[in-house]
Amino acid sequence: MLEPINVSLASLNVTTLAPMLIAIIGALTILCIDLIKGGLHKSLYVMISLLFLLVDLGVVVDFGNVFIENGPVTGMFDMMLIDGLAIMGQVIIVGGSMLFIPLALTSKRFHEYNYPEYFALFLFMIAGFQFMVATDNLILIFVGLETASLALYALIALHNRSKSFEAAVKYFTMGALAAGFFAFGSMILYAITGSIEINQIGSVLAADHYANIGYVLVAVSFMLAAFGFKLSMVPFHTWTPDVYEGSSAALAGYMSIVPKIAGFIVAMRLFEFLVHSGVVWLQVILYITVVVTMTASNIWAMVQTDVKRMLAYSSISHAGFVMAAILIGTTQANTALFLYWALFSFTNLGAFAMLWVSRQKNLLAGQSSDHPFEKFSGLIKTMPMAAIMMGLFMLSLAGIPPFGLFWGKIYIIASAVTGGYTVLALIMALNSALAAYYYLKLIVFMFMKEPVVGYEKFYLVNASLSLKTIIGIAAIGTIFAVVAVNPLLKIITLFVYNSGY
Amino acid sequence: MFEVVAFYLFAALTIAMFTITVMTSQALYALTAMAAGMIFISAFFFMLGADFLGVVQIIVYTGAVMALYAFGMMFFDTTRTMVEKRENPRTIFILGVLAATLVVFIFISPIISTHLETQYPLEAASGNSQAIGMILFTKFLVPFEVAAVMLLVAMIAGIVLAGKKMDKSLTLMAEEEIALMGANEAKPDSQEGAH
Amino acid sequence: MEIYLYIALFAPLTGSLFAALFAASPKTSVTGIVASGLLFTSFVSSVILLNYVMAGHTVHVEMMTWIASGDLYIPFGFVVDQVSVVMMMVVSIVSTIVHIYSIGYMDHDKGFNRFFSYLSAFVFSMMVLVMSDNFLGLFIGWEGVGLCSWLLIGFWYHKESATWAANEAFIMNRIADLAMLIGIFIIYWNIGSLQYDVVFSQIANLPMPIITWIGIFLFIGAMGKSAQFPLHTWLADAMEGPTPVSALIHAATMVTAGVYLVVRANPIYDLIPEVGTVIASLGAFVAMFAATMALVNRDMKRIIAYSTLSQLGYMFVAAGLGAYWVALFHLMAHAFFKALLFLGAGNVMHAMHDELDPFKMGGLKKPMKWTWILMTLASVALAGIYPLAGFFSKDLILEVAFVEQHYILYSVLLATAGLTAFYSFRLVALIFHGDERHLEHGIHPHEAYNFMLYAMAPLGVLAVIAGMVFKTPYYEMVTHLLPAIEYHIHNHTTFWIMTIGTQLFVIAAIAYAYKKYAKAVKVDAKVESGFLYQLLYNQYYIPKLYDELFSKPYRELSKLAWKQIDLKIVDATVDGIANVIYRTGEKTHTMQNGNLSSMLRWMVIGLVVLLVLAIAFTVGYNAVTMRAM
Amino acid sequence: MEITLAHYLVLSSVLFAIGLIGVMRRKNLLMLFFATEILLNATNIGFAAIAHFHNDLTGQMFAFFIIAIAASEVAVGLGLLIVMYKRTGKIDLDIMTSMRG
Repeated sequence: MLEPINVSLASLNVTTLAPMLIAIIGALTILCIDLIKGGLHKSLYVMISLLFLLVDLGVVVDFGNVFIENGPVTGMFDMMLIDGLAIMGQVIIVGGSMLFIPLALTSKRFHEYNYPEYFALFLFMIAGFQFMVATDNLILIFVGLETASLALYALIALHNRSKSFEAAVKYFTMGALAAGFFAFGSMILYAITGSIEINQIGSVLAADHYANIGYVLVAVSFMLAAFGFKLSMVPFHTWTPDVYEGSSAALAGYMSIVPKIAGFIVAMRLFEFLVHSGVVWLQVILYITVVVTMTASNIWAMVQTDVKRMLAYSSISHAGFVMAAILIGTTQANTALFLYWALFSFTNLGAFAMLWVSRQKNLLAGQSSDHPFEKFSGLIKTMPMAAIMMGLFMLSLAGIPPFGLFWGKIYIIASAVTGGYTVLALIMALNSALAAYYYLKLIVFMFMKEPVVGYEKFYLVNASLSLKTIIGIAAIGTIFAVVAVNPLLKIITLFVYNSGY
Repeated sequence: MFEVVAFYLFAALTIAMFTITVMTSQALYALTAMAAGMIFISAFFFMLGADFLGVVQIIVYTGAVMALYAFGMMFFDTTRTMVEKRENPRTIFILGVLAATLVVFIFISPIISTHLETQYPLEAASGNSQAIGMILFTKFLVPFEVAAVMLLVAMIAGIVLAGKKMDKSLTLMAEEEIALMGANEAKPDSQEGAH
Repeated sequence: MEIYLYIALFAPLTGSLFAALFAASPKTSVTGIVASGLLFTSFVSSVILLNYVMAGHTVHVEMMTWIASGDLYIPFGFVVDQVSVVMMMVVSIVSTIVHIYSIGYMDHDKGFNRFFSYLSAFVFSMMVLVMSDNFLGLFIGWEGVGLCSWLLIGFWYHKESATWAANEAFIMNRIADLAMLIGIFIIYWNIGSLQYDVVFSQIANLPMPIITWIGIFLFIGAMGKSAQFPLHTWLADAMEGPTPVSALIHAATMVTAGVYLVVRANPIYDLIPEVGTVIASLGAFVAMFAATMALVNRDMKRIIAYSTLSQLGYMFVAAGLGAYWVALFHLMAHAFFKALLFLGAGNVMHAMHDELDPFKMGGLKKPMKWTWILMTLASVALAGIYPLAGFFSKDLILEVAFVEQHYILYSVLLATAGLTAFYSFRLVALIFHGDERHLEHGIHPHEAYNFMLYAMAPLGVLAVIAGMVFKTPYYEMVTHLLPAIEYHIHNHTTFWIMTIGTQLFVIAAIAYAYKKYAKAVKVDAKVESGFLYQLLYNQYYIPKLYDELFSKPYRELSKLAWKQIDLKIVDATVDGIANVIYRTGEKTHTMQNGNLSSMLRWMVIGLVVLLVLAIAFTVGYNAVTMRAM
Repeated sequence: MEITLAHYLVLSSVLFAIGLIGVMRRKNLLMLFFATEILLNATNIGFAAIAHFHNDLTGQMFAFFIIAIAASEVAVGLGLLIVMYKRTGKIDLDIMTSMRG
C-alpha cells in the first residue's frame, strides 16, 4: 500500500491561488445571484464583476510587493509560479478586463448582456488566463488556456447574429486544431526530457547539449504553430479579421489585448531559453515570422474597406512587432514588450470602444459591413469631439510622438538596435511608416471629407456615460503616457530582471 | 511476442477505423468507426499499464462523447449520405502525408539522453489507479480543479448556446421591439423578465 | 531666465489649446487675438532671452526625465544658446506676424478657430524642435511640425488637391524621418546618449564610416523637411494650403529645419568634409534646378515656392562648405523677406479672388500701393541688391564658395542669382505693372485690411535692415558656438570686381524682367506692324535671337526639368512604389477568402513549412557534426 | 523484435496525420469535430507510451487532462453547432463566408 502523504499547509502556499480563486468565486456569486433572483439589471452584474476584479487586482499588486521583497514564489507542489512575468501579465489581464467590462453598459440593448452567465463566463475566462500565466507546467497552461478559450467562444457567439456564430465556429475549429498542435508539441518535449515543466525541460535539454536536436525542432514547430494561432502570426492569423468582425467591437478590442498578453508570456517562457541557448533555427524562424507578420498584415490593412477589419489587421501587425521582443530576448526587449502592451491596451481599447459607441443595429442600404470608412467621413463636422478622440487613437497607433505607442515603439526598436538586430530595427521602423498610411486614411476620412448622409444618426448612438468615461480614460492614458513611461519602465525592468528574463 | 502482435493488430485496426472516420461520406459510419477506434486506443492504454486511463477512455469517449455526438447527429439529421464539396483533394493528402513523414523521420531516431529523471515513478507494489489518485490529489490538484472549472464553463456555455433564449436576437432587434417583448413576457413568467 | 524659456515655449501651446476649445463653434475673433497675443508674449520672452544670450550666457533646463531605465537615459531638456536663440527669434517674429495677418486673411473662413489652433500648435512644435537639447526632442518637434503641416496643407479638405498634397507632404516626410530616426539610433547605439553636448564631445572618437553614416542619415532627414532633390515635389504642391501657412511653414520656419539640423550638428559634419561637399553640390544643383522651374511657371505661389527651394539650396551650399554661421544668417534673412513675399502674394490673391496666374493680373500698383511697395522691397532683398538683407547673406554665400575655391559651385550660384532676380521681378512686373488685364474677368481689386499691412510692415523693415544692422552683432554672438571663419577675399580688386559685377548682373536681370513684362501690351495695330516698332519691341530681335539660340532650348529644358524629370520620374517612382504595395495587398488578401476549410489548410501549411525547415536544419546540422567528428 | 517507444510515437504521428487530413478535408462541421478528437487521441497514445517507457506517471496525467479537455470541447462545439443549425438549417462550413478580405 502507498504511504499516506503528509503535507504541511504552510508549504503549499495556498495564497498563490488567491487571485484566480477570487475571479472564480466572483463568477459563482453571479451564478448564485441569478439562481436566487433572476431578471436583474445588467449594471448590477457589471458592478459585481468590477468589484471582484478590483479585489483580484489588489491581490495581484500585493503579490507584486511580495515579489519585490522575496523574489519568485512557488506554491501548490510547485504547480503555481508567481514571478515578475506572472504578476505583470495578471495586472494587464485584470486591468484590461476592468476597462472592458463597463463597455457592457451601453445605451442600446444587446443580446449577450441579458445573460448573467455572460459575466460569469467572463470571470471564468479571466481566471483561465491567470492560471495560464502563473505557472510553467504545460498541463496547467493547457487547461487554463482551454478554460479561457471555451469561455471566449461562448462570449463571441452570445452576441447572437449570424456573423458572430460564424466567427465563433471559425475560432473554435481553428482553436481545436491549435490545441492539437499544443498537445503534440508537449508530447515531444515530454518524450525527450521526461518533464512537462518548462524550466526543467530547459535544464534537461541543456544538460544533454541539445543532442536530440531533431526532436526539439519538431516540438518547437508544433508549439510555434499553436502559439502562432493564439498570437495571430502569419500564416496562422487567418481567424483574426473574421473573428474580430463577427464579435462585438468591444469584445474584439478585448481579444486584441488580453488573450495575447497571456500568449506572449507563455511564449516568452517557452521560447526564450531556446533562443538564448543558441538554437539558430528558432532565431531564423522567429525572425522570418516577425517580419512577414508585420509586413503582410500592414499591406493587407491598407486595402480594407472596413475600419474594424483594418484595426484587426493592424493588431496583427502590432503583435508581430511585439513578437520581435521575444526574438531579441534581452531584458530590455522583454521590458519593452510589457511597456508596449500596456500602452497598446489603452490605445487599442479606446479605438475599438469608439467603434462600439457608433454601433448600429441594422445596416443601411448599400452598407456592406458594420463600420465602413464612409461611416466616419466628415466626423469632424458632425461630432468634433468623437473625431478628435478617434484621430488621437489613430495617431498613437501610428506611433506619432508624443502619444502613447510612440514610446513603446521607440523602446522596442532601441532594444533591437542594442541587441544587435540592426536590420530588424530598420524593418520595424519601415513598417511603422507603412502603417501610418492606413491610420491616416481614417483621419483623412474623418477630417477631410464631407459627411455621408444617413450615418450621422448612428454616431454615439450607443454611448452612455460609462462608455464615454472608458474612452476618456483611454484617451488620457494615450496622451499622458509621456509622463508614465519612465516610472513604468523602472517597475517593469525590476520585475522582468528579477524573474531572470 | 504477444506484445508485438497485439501492437501491430491494434495499430492496424485503429488506423483503419480512423481512416474510415475521416474518409467515409456516411456520418453514421464515421461515428461508429470513431467509437471503435477509441476503444482500440484504450487497448493500447491497458497494454502500456495505464489501466486507469484505459477505463477513463472507454467511459468518457464511448460513454459520454459518443452519446453527445450521436445526439448531435440525430438533431442535425445527418444520418443520410453527406455531400461535401471537395477542393484540391490532392493538396490535402500531400500535406497530411508530408506532415506524418516529416515527424516520423525524426521519431525513428532514438532519443539520446542521460539526464532523464523520473519524477513520479510507477510503483509496482501499488496499482495504477492508486498511484494516479495519489499524484492527482497532490501534484496535480490545481489542474484538476481548473479542469473542473473548465467543465463547468463548457456546461454553462453549452446550455446557454443551445438554450431557447438564443432564438430571438436582441442584438438585431430595435429598442421598441425589445420593450414590447419584455412587457409581454414579464406577465406570465417573472423569471424571464430580464428581457 | 528659465521662466522666459518656459513662456517662450508654452505660450503657443496655450494659444493652441485655447483655440481648440472653440474648434467646433462658429468664428470668434477672440481666438485669433488671444493666439496672436500669446505668440507676442513668446516673442517678447525670446527677445529677453536673446539679450541674455548676447551677454554670453546660455540657459539650459532639464524639465523632467523621459526615459531612464537600464542604459537608456533620455531627459526632457531645453537649451537656449546662440544658435537656438536665433531660430527662436525667427520663429517667434514671423509667426506673430503671420498670426496677426491671418486674423484678416482667414476672416471669412468657416474654420477660423480651427486654423488658429493648428497654427499655434505648429509654432509650439517648431519651438520644441529648435529648443530641444537632444536629438530625441528634436525628432519629436520634427514629427510635430510635420503633423501640423499636414493638417494645415489639407486645411481646405473639401478640395481634393489639398488632401492629396497634404498626404504627399506627410508621406514624403515620413520616409525622410525614417532615415533620420535611423541616424539617431546609430548615434545612440554608438555613444549611448542623445544629448547634443555629449554626442558632439564624443563623436570624434567613433570610426569614420560610422560618422559618415550618421551624417548621411541625418542629412536624408534634413532633405525631406527642406524639400531637397529628389524629395522636393511636395513643397510646390503644399501651396494648396492657406497662404499664411505657406509664409510661415513653407518659407520661414519648417522647411529651414533641415538647415538648422545640419547647422546644429556641425561638429559631426566638420569631421566628414566629403559629405559636406556632397551636400553643397546638391544644394547648388537644387538652387539652379528650382530657379529654372520658377522661370516658366505661371502660378504665383508656386513661383515663390520654387524660389524658396532655390534659396534653401543656397543655405545648404553654405552649410555643406562649413560656413554654418553664413547658412544660419541666410536662413534668418530669407525668413523675413520670403515671408513678406508670401504675405504680399496673399493680399494679391485676396484682391484677385484667389486667381493665381500673374498673366491674368497687371496694373495692381494703383489699387494696392502698399502691397506693391512691400513686395518690391522683398523682391529686391531676395535679388540681393545692396543694402538690403539679401545682399549681405546671399552674396556672402557666393564669397564662401569663391574663397573655398569651389569655382563651379560659385558659377552655378552666380547664374542662379541672375535667374532669381529675373523671375522675382517678372512676377512683380506681371502683377503690379502693365495693363489691368484682370478687368476683363470683372474683378475689382482692393487693398487688404490696414492692420494686415501694419503687421507686414515689420517684415518690410527687417528685410531692409536685417543684413546691414544685424550682421556684426550676429556674427559675434553666434561664433561662440559655431566655427568662426571669416570669409574675405583678400585681393581688393577681385573683391570689388566681384561685388560690383554681381550687383550689375543682378540689376541687369531685373531690368530685363521689367522690360519684358512691365510694358503695356495694348498698342495701335498699325504701329505695331511697322518694322521699326517691331524691331524695337523685339529689341532688335536680339532677344529673339537669344531666345531662339539659348532661351528657347533652355526654356524647353526647364520645362523638361519640371514636367519630365519632376513629374514623370520622381513623382512616378514614388507613386509606383505605393501602387506596387497597394496592389500586392489587393492580390494577396484573397488568401483571406473567408472559408474555414482554407483557413485550416493555411494552418497546416504553416506547420508543414516549419517541419520541412526543421528537418532540413536537422539533417544539415547532423551532417556538420558528423564531419566535425 | 521488440516494441519500442519509437513504434508508439510513429503510430501516434500517423494517427495525428489522419486527423489533420480529416480537419482539412471535412466540410460538415460535425464530422470535422470528429477529426479534432482524433488529433487529441493520437497525442494520448504518445503520452501513455512515453509514460510507460520513462516509467513516469506525468504522461498519464497529461493524457487524462487531454481527455477532459476533449470532452469540454465537445460540449461547447455542439452548443455552437446547435445555434447555427437553428439559424441556417445547415452545418456545412461552406455557408460561412460572409466575412472575407
